[in-house]
Amino acid sequence: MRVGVITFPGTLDDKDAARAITRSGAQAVSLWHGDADLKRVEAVILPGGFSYGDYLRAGAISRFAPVMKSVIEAAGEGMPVLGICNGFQVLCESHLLPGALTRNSDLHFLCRDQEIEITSNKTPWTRTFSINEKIVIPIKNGEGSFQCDDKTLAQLEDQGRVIARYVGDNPNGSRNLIAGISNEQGNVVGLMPHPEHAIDPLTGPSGAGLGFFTSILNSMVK
Amino acid sequence: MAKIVVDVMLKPEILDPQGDAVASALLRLGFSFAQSVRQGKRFEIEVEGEPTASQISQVEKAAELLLSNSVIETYVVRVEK
Amino acid sequence: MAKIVVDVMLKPEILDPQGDAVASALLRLGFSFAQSVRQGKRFEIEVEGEPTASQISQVEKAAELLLSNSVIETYVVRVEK
Amino acid sequence: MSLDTVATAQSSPNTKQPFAELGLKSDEYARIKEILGRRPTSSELAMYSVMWSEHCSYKSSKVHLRQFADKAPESAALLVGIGENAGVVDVGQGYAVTFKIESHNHPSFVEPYQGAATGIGGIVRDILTMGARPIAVMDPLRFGPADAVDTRRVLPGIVAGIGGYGNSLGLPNIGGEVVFDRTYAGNPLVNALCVGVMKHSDIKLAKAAGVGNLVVLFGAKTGGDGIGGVSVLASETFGASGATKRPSVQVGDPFVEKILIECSLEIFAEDLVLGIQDLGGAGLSCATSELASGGSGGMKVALDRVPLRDPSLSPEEILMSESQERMCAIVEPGKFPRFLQICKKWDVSVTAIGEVTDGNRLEITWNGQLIVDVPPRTVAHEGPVYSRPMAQPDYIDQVNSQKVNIPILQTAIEVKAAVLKLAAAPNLADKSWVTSQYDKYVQGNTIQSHPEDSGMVRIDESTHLGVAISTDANANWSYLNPYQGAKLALAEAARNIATAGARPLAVTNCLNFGSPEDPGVMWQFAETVRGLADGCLEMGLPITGGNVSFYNQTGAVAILPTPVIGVLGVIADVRTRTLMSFDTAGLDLFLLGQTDEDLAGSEWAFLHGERTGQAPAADLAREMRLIELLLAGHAAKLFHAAHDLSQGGLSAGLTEMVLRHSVGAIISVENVGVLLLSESPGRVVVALDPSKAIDLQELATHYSIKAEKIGVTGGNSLIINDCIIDLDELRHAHTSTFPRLFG
Ligand SMILES: Nc1ncnc2c1ncn2[C@@H]1O[C@H](COP(=O)(O)OP(=O)(O)O)[C@@H](O)[C@H]1O
Ligand SMILES: [Mg+2]
Repeated sequence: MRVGVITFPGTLDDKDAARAITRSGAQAVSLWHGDADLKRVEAVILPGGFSYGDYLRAGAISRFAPVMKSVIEAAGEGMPVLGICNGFQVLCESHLLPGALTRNSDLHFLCRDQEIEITSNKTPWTRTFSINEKIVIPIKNGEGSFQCDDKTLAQLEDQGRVIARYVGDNPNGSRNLIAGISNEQGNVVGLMPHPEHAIDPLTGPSGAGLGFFTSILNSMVK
Repeated sequence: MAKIVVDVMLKPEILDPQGDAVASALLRLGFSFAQSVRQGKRFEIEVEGEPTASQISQVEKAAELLLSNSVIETYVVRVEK
Repeated sequence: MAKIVVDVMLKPEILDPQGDAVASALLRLGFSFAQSVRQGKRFEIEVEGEPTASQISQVEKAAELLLSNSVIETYVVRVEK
Repeated sequence: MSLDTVATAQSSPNTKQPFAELGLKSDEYARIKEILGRRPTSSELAMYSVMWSEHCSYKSSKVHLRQFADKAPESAALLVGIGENAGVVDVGQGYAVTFKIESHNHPSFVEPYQGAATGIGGIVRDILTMGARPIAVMDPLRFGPADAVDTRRVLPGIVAGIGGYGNSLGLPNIGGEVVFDRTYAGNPLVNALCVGVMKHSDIKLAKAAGVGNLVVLFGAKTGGDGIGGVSVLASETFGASGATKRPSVQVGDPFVEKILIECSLEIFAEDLVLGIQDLGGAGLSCATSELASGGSGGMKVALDRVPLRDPSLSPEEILMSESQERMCAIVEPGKFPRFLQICKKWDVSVTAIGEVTDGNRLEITWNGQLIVDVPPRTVAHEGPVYSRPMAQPDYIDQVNSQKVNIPILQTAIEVKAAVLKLAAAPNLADKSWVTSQYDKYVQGNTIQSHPEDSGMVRIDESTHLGVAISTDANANWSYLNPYQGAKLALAEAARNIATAGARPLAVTNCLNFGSPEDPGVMWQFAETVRGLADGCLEMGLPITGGNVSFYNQTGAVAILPTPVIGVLGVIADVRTRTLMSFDTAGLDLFLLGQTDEDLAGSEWAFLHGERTGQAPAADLAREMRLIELLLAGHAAKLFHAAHDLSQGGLSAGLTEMVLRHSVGAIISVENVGVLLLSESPGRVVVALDPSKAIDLQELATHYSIKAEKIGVTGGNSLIINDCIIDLDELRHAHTSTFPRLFG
């Protein structure tokens, strides 16, 4: 299975995402922001980092990259898309996901090991988790506070589209402790914490993040 | 050269931790004038000569598309001397 | 309630990577109006009733002390309706 | 202002020039005239003044730093030594590692965020310039008193700046230091370390060779940043000469630097450059003169081709500008088209500004007119050298002869109070408030970082080869005895590597001192260098590079002598590393090393306002035996955990160990007061399975290191004899200091 990883100028965690894909048994394919060609991938990851320096708003400039046109199209046709951290921000700015990610409530960049609870395993990215499973993976961002209006929030909750929540104290002020959400179809997922940094206890707080990558493999390989 | 200014502010219902932090810092410094503080962005765009109507409508478009995020922000465009 | 606005901008000689990034993004999107873009901060301060002269001079002080960094920024205080 | 060309200079020999305002002494100015056989043009004067400044020429330190070469131990690992942008060491399997520390002290006081940010930016470019991919950063920091009002401005700004820049570059932050002392109040220290990795064949040097090859400038445009900033440190302020205002601080653009890194690495991978130099202090003056003198000497540059951010800049200012995020490369004309393509891909601006010539002069023109015509070596390497007067300051005898007058603990109540007080002391308290603002996970190779003894990164995923680095300084000891202080810092850094199971391999350093024009400071500096050079010889560790930062003082008050020593080590398999603490009960705790009554310069003395007595004498032979013991124990899989003891002694060491994984310990010792508080060097606490105690004893005997069982692990408290401290209470003391002080 071919999973694409997009590199925008300023993307940082593309190699980590590719490593995680490879570890899960799939093939990682590099995609370049300036190239609209998705190279026959079956799923796409928008990794973390500071694309365009996070200038203006995180994700605001990357959203207009040529590759995003293809991603938006493919997402509409059901291709699984995962945005991690900065990738989540790009997905929100692209309106593939509702809401926005704003400045952390304490105004500091925060890097720590974070417990999250998987609250939906209906998406192709969370399939291998059991519902309410708790895992510890890194969080690291300065603009990770998920905000949206009340109506959107109610919708997300009612439709079971909150896919992960922070456990314990709120690390960044996100509404309803939201760590990740999906679109209505469930194929597009945004996640603030970093599963690609938790694929091996040697280099991360756990190996549990690998579940996101094996999920996508399991969803595609029937 | 003239200047077109775009002010972008968070919508009132969106949490503004920066504004709140400023408000409490003001109090700590003994300044009591503020009922509330909101922090937004100000873009100063230099254009050649007097801004034309079409230029301003272009800026409006850019403000809508790029400079602000309508999910959380509002914007105002104006010409400044 | 009235509003006092403080605009804080980087001094012209200070590099503004953010403004530059916005300027190039505008160009990539086909907007050609901007000779240059500078990005600054806008503080909206709500005060009780009409702002008094003493309040405004307090805000000036706060702008100097807290809202701006005189090493790299300048500020302007004004009352807005 | 009219253009001051070489021709004008020849025809107007008596024009008055502001050499003194530029920080040059009259004899230095006279020497420039002698070198050139005429007065310098204003552009030449700008170049010489900035390159002959203390910061660039090392004119006060050179005579001392020579010892690093003279006393250098034999080292097969050293591939590139002192003198290049950074030293390079062989770490095996075809890999080479380069690392270096630099200071960005003064700018960080003026504008903490940007000062610290550009400090990271500068050291990262140094590492990149060697041909390496930067893989991690560290940040040894010093501040004024923790509760001082200005520290609340300076510390959060500096921390945010280091995070803001380093995080955006995708470099994990794997360690550093945060230390407070009133002498740093008007002069915080921001030292930044970067480490990079490459294959042996990828090493790049700063040299311009091959007639006709192009001099290529790429990266950010040139603005008026930091003009005169370098030489101003050593002199009065530089008069504003330009038409528009010049910025007083440099602003960094980490996004541009990230792009520049990726673009450069792609260019290196295709072997498109012959020589390369980053633009740091002294900007183009430095890059052109160093590249030229690193090669055959001839270079022509058309300065008007330099892309400008501020079109009003004069040629003098362009030569001195310290705008960030720029690089200068030497490229064969045939390879330039491909070079351009890669820059285009990354959206990096690039301009050929000159070429290598067959002469031995550096010639710079401005719109066709010759404004600089100099032998480049005289600018880059043949600056003035001073043997500044030095004298042992009076305080030394005074403080050395005084006793350390502090309470020594006896009762359980006193023990508990002291342990809690040390746990909460700003110098020893939990630094998560700082370190959680740094990305430690990016790149996916971080094996350990704060709060472990050293930072460790994997450099090969298939073989598990890794490197470990620690930076250390003990300014209290350096104050009492700079010679011993340097050796002790070196030993501590090496020990912090060895506790993890890595073998120390090479040393970098950043020497932070007051004014070299003060004979007392100069003596501290000379003693430090002598100590470090002797120490490195004794330990067989080569110094690969470093940095000297003088003029760190507020008014007449110099900072404590602060030599920050970084030691890099290698570990063949990172999966085997020893962690700093235990996560299970029932282990034996052993104290390795001898504890004497070393309270002088200790944290306990500091907390009682005492800086008297005599620093311990470093016993580096013993330190090396301890290191060998640690490595042998690691190889034999003896240790469950190993933790170095330093500031705060056994009290702080135990605190850090029990809190790390929330497993307590029961300690039973004699002479508890001294044992807890003393900071005798060369000590490590190890945890091991009781069945392995015998093996440890054997090793200890073999290496002649004292090993004494001091307790066992387990429970929810730290119990020291009859004193019981609940872990929650200890944690609260340890973790609440920074949030309380900094929000
Ligand atoms: N400024 C900093 N940046 C990154 N890490 C830091 C910083 N300050 C302290 N640390 C880390 O916190 C841990 C504890 O610091 P410290 O008490 O100074 O340790 P030690 O005494 O062993 O040198 C170490 O891992 C150190 O690297
Ligand atoms: Mg240590």
